Amino acid sequence: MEYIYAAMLLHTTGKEINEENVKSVLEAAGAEVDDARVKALIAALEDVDIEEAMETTAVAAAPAAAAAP
Amino acid sequence: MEYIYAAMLLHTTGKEINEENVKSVLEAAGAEVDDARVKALIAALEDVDIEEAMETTAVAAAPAAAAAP
Amino acid sequence: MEYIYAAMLLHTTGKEINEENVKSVLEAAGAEVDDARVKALIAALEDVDIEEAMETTAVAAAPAAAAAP
Amino acid sequence: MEYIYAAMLLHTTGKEINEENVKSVLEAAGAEVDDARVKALIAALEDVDIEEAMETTAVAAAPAAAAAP
Amino acid sequence: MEYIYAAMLLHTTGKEINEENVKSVLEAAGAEVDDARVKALIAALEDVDIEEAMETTAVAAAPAAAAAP
Amino acid sequence: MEYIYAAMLLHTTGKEINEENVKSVLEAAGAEVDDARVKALIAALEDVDIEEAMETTAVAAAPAAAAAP
Amino acid sequence: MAHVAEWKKKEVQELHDLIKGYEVVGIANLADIPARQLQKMRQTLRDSALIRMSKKTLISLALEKAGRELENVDSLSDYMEGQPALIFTDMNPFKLFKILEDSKTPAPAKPGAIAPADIVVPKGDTGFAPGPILGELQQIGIPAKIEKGKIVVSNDHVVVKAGEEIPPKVAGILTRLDIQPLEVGIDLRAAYENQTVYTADVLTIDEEKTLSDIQKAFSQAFNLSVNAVIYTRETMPAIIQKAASRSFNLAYNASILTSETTDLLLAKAYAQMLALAAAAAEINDEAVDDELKE
Repeated sequence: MEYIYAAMLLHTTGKEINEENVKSVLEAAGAEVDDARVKALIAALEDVDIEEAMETTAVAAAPAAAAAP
Repeated sequence: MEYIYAAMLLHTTGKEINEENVKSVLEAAGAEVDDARVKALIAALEDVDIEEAMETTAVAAAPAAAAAP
Repeated sequence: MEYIYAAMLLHTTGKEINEENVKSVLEAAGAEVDDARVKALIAALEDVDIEEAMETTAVAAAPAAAAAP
Repeated sequence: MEYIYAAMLLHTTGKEINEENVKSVLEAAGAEVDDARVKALIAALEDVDIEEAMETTAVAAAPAAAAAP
Repeated sequence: MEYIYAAMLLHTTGKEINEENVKSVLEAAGAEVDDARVKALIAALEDVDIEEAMETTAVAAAPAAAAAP
Repeated sequence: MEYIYAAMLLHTTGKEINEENVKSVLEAAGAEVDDARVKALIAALEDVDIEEAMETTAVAAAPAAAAAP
Repeated sequence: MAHVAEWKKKEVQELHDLIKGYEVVGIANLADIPARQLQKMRQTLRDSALIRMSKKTLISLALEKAGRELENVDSLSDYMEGQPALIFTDMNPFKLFKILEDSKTPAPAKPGAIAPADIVVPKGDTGFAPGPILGELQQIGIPAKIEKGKIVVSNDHVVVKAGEEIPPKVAGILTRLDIQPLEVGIDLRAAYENQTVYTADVLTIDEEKTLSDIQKAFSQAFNLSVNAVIYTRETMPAIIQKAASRSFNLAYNASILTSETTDLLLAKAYAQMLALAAAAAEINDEAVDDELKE
């Protein structure tokens, strides 16, 4: 998930989510960086409205299932 | 929120969540760092179980399956 | 609600919720203090367990439930 | 939480939420004041509609409940 | 099952779901192709809103499951 | 999702989910293939039991039907 | 002033000294409080409040005399009713009022008395065998009927509204139904504390409201802390959870395979396949192989 957190970090501070930024954040956090996954992350996010995707509750995400007990 | 993502990033990579690390991650993202907020973040994180708080997402998914039969 | 906030503030700092403390907090916040309401608040709070009231508040309950696997 | 109640108190009495006021309210309530956290509070509240932030339920209400028949 | 996935794959890439395309995808995936089944599937899918059909799935199922007990 | 469908297709036909097979299926479906995403897919699926993941849905899907009034 | 009995002068003086000797002076109505209950109240309030019954005239004289020094205390005499008594205490007047209210006990209906709250005859079996009482119940509007040999009230019915007088017939029925709508005890009408007079309505505390206000304040603080991302130890888990679920949503909705989303994304694809297969099968049975139908 560290790739996602890096993307969220950049998004929240209004920075561009590109290979260079993602890599520098991950390195600063001490993660080994897999170039393929960085590229894949960026490609996957290309045509995604991040704000909307963050807001749309995924399947049984967050407290949804927690309501069960 | 970016301070939180920095903390979660460090948590995932296993690095200590201290002022220095949080700052370096934020600076790597090119964000200006408000020292006060970093200090406040660290103070508030003191006896908080980050694993558990982050866990709610994945855990939430599991009971859906477990609770079902 | 400022009278209630003053009481909650004192509760959080662990100070006794008495007329004097409530008054000094309200004055520090720039409110004109109605003695009757302070006295009424103190009397009403006598058999209210604030800690328990907070626990049973819906909002707080949710994350607790969410955190419980 | 005392910093939050101090802010809500000042908000209700219409006083400006600045370092000086927050500090005087906290001191009146007998809290030791952490300058960093006061600054962090002020910074965080800068472009926040306090009224709205207080009323918007923070924890996403369980969408499952909504989806349930 | 593989026939359905082939159709979903073509749907996502925006290619027409016709016998030729379905066959080529299945062959690329190393499956032996039963022409009759391909024809039947294509005919059936003609008056199915694939997007909608796919959506009435896990996304709706899981939270409902969560709410079930 | 096309990368995932390709993987599920190969899983169903029993073919190995490797770069070559994923690429050929995607190309047959007319998608431009992003090597990074193929690599990322393979890496992500490395220690994943697809059968088991599918069960998570099967179980989740079933009660949905049961729960429906 | 005509020759005033010595003991009266002494009584007024004593009351006057008491009025000046305590922070708070209350005026109460002790009419129809049973002696035993009054005695018990004196007991419970022994070291926190002093109850002194007296004649109306003597009380107002004492209040008037004290009024020369204690501004406005004399206005307490406007609240004298029934069998008046002065209550002396250093306790917060609201607290005094609450203690006195909490110690009131239910009492049977008295014709002409004012109902403190709506008097309700509850639904259910009255325990009476069929007889003339059925007519009496119906006469005052109570929906009563005979069921399995018993007189039963078919649903809750308000016989007297709050603040209204209890008619004699209704009072009789209520007593026979063993419903005690009145309250009896020390009825504090008003209390004086440094120049301010607090009347009974002001002194009434709504505990439920206070409790719900506390809970409202807490959730407001909780919301503000999470929404404005102000870190506090108590709300940190919620803030992290918000960040975690938003990250999870992004990964899931953008179909990015990560340690947490891979299983679910595979499951999603599988479920979509099942749904599509079902839709196709509905239209044309051969479209789907038997293995899938299972």
